[in-house]
Amino acid sequence: MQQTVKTEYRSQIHQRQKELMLKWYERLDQSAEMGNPPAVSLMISGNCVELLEAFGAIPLYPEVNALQLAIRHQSLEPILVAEELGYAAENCAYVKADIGAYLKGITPTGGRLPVPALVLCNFVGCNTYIKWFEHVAKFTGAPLYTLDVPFLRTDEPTEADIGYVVNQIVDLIPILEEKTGRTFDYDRFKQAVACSARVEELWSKIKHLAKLSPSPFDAYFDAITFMGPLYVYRARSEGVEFFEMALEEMMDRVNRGEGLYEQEKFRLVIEGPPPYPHFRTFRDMFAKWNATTVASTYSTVGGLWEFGFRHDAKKPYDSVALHMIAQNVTNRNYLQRYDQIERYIKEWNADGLIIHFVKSCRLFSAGQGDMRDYFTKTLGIPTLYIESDLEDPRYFSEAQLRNRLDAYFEALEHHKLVSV
Amino acid sequence: MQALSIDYEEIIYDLNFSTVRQWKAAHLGSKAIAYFPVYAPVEIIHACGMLPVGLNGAGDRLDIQHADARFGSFICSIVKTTLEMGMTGYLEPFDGLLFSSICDSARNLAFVMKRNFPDMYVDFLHLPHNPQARASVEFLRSEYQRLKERLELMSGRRANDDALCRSIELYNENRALVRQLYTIRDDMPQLIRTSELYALVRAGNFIPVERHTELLWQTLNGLPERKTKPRDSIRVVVEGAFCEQPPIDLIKLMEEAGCYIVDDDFSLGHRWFYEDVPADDDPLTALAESYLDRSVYSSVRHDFRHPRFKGLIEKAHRSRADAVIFLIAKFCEPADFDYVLFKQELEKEGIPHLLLEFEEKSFTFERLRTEVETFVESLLFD
Amino acid sequence: MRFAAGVDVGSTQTKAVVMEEGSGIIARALVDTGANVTRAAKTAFHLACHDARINPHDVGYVVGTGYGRYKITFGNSQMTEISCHARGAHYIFPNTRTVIDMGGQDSKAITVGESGEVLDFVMNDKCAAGTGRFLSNAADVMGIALDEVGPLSLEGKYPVKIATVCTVFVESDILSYLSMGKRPEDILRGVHLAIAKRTVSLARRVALEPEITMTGGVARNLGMIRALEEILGTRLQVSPDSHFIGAIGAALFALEKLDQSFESVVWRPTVCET
Amino acid sequence: MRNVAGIDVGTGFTKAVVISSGGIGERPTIIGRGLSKTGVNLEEAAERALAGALEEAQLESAQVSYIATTGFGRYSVSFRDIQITEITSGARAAYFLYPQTTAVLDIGAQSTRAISLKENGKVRVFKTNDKCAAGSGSFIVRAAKYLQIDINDVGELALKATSAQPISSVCAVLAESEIINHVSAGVGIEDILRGIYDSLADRAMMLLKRAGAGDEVSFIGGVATQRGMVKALEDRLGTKIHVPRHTEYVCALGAALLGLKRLEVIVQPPINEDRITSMARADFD
Repeated sequence: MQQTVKTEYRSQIHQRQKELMLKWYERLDQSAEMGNPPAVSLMISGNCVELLEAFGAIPLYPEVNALQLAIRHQSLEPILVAEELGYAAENCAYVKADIGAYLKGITPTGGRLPVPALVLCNFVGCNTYIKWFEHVAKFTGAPLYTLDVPFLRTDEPTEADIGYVVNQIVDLIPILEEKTGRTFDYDRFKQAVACSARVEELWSKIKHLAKLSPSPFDAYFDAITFMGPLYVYRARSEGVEFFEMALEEMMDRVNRGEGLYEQEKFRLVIEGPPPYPHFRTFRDMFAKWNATTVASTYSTVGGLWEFGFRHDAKKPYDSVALHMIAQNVTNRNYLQRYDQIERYIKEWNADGLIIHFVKSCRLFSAGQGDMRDYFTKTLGIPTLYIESDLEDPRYFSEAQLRNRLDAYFEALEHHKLVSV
Repeated sequence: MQALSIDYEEIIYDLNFSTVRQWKAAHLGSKAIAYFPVYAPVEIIHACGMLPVGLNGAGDRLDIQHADARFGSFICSIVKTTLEMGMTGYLEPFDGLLFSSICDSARNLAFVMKRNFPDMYVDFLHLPHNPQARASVEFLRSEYQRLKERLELMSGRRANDDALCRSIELYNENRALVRQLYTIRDDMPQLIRTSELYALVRAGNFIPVERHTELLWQTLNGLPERKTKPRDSIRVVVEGAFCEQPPIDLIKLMEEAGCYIVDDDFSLGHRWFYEDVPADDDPLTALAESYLDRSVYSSVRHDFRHPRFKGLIEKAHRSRADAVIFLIAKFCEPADFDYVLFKQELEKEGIPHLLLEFEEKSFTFERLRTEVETFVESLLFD
Repeated sequence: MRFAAGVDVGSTQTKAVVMEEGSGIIARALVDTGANVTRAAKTAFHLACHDARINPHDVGYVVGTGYGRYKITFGNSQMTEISCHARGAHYIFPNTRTVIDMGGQDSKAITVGESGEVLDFVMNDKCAAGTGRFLSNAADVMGIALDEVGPLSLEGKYPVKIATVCTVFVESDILSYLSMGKRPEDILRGVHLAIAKRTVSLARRVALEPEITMTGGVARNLGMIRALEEILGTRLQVSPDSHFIGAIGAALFALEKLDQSFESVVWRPTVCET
Repeated sequence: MRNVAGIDVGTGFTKAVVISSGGIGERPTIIGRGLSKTGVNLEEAAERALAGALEEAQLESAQVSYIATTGFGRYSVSFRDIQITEITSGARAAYFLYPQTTAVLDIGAQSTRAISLKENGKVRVFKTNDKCAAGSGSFIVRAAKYLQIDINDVGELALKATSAQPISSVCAVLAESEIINHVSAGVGIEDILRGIYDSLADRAMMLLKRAGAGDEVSFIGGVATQRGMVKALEDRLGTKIHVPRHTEYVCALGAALLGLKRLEVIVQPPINEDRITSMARADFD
């Protein structure tokens, strides 16, 4: 009795997403060839891609390259190269894959990647970013600038926090002008911020559709599809067009009552990054039980918009600063993440929470046991804690994960029966 | 003044924080603030009439029974023992906990502590990672100001500029003495063993600065009377244990195996300025500027104007070291990352190095002993 | 008369239990798993049927559980050992709220609801540290039979401190204690305490409410039970059938399938995993 | 002519080697070997191993001028003159046996070590893998036990593999579950064993690379007797490796050689009395 599980749907937006990402890699290849457009390394987390757009510069996201390598089962080789250099087993495998791939000339598409005009470390919560970009700068010889964003240690950002970041953005403008050879175009900056605001509005609407049952998409596994365009093209018209198309497609599905399965049995919230090297296998473990993710913290690494924040073309500097300080999951403090998940569970009407611990990332994972404690013991939410990695294929134990997920769903099923 | 019979090891591994309890008993109504490594503005705490106490983990004296459930695999020991101390009541003498932006694990710990101990004042300082920004001094000053106001509220005592300057001067004197002891050890390592110096300096985390300064003077004054013959040992710089502290037996083991440790970054929290903090102008600005411009480098302080690997090479040359030993806490990601660049630079300079991993809670060191002895053998028999 | 069976294929041993509707457990069998998992499952099942004096064909429903459950070719469906341990423990001790299971390669803690359902669970990860294997290794190194280490450990008055949790490295820890002249009972007491601490630390992730039932192969070790009780500060329920509890739970699920008037709790068709 | 003994007190067995210095400029020669089970009394084990070696060398114990110990029990032998770590002594022996050696790989029951050598045979860099037993010989011992194969046959069997099955687990104990899966999936035992060797060899290669080792590799330690492992390593290196015939005695031999060096220093009047007496350890060259 082979049960065929339909694990995902394919449609227009998936096609369009592929085209857009390919185009991005083509532009990077072009940049490597001619230095035009200039490329600037940037981190996904709370990124300020709007600022690069004001210089006509293209963002070079090392995480995107790393995860692309992992999804294509190409991450182990560069990781081993990095470990030979002395990186520790427990060091972030994104960094190892990225450094190893650079040294070996491996790229996800086979095209070239440019040496960045500037390695711009937007420090947004993740201390590993600082090391990562320091190492990238050392190995590539590219200049380095750290844009230091104060961690959100208070409920709201302080005046001093915003002033400090805005001040650094102003400092950064002449540096970017010098390194990219382009002048800062304030109008384009405002335009970029306006584009972002529009994309954020559309993306937020899509995320809210997952409140419906059945949800038209998976807010963890399918959200990955949106992330490329969201970070690379947010501040451009391509981004707006993509998300308009996406919202339309999702609305169509909603109108037809289409979910991922004939019957959506479980609605989940997932915390933590996905295991990219075994992405499909992992997804299938959920599909087997007709489980849909309705919200995820990972999809808010680049920005948290479903609770209402938008960039503001009237206050481009302040809103870019605010976004970096307070409106992305990585720079928000741990307890604010608990609140975020709690809201997801209540407002998105979820049955349970899956916490995916990844060995590479302490920002996400340090303290997830306490998070588990809070959700199970204080709130009584059925919570499952599992471990693997986002980039290193060696830390994925299929049999163990399957066992845990099966047991979790068995219990959840029972739980649902009992509560009915 | 009491004679040199103080058991420093007892002070630094005392889970009951007797020294803190004694101080509080002698200063009724006064508060103690514990700070997590590495760079804490102890002067501000002191100026508010409070006792700043360095949290250094629990060594091997506490079994982790609860904290493993909260912080899973791949997390360093000090994060877990700090939480464990809280969950087993050992942090009772403290009225507040202070963390700063040193690493992701410590940062998440700050907020986990906040949730689990809602009655405790827990704060988190963001120390700037971009010292070249014009606004960084002003930002850090505002951060110190925010802390000061909070502490003043707790202590009911204003820390005016005079009080701050007095505290700065006290700590300046203390740090100058520690620097002097370090210099003497560098010149004549036979006079003061590192395990002794280590315990003496680390004890400063647990006792009032005024008292610690007396003890430093006492040791310093006693050194000329010591008659110890130099041993045939290699001179090493130890790098990487700036936060979680190695067991003192491991330091002794390294010495027994034939190492003179001539510079180290142990207990950095207590001696992190390499120059006096100017105490004349606006003291909070002086402290902020000093963090940005006069503080000792470590893997958790970022200043790309002065790369850390250059700092290590300078340190090795300055102390005429034969080798560098990396002593890195298990799962300390900042130190693990730095090791890669350090290693490359050392190899360029032809300086031998060895990587050792420790946990504060370790108590048997057979494997490490073999490695250190082999390393010493490989240098001595050259 | 209708019969149902549960087969629990563990990493070291395979257990089978046959139940008869209305009368409970009528037979048990236990074999070493060995290299051929499918054969071990079949052997255990047939032995149990033989013991019950029934024809295997008379068994109306078989639920497989345990590590090798997908390799059971004759079973009707599978359940995870987590669901089965909760169910089995609840059957034997209805007041059970927490199950601590210590097997050969893994340990788990399960919070159990009033009807025997799983509310929450945790398992050890990726490393055999602190599992039953740790004990059998210690026994090997010391040249003491496995079923003697528990009782002997109870005589230890000055337990040694065990530095490692690695099942392989503990060998050299033990050897060096032996060479230091430490008494075997003190070493074993240290080993038991080390495992107990690790297990309790794992179990604290769930609510850990009494009554606590201990299951799995290690539950036969009195030294381990005492060590756990000491650290938990509470008594443990232990059944003489402790190592059969997974199979009993599986058989209980199978019984439900016999009679559809029972609410089907979980029903999964057999899925070929390979 | 002087006789020097090296005693390697290991966790399982204690090995002793007696060498004779030969004439000036001549290579020392091995004149006796002895073996004993270590057990709990390390000193006694060392005495028994040494007695065996002396018997083979037809010497009285008084005819041995110097005794160097190595291995985990090196400090437990009260009649030693000096103790040396097994890394230093293993490297020295490999260099003695194969002077062209640039790297020594030592895989024992519980640890794997890679040592790169300088041109004169001194240890340059060494890397050890002893956090977890995953990369060590006990991995094979366990697999053999589980698959019910004599440990001595494992190496040969693996050579017959046609399609090696990868082992991904990081824990030597949990790897057994993977082996179970392979077995029940009908994978041949040879292919499983080869997979285990591949996994070990990959870990060893990583250590060799991290130690910056050259191409001339000498392979010592208990696992070096297993041809399957030798083959897996040679495949990866693309070149032959040196395996000493009596690999279990290598560290004892190295200790003896270093002891001899030390003896040569002592018999000449020390240049600096102070230095020698105050030294924590001796200068061998």
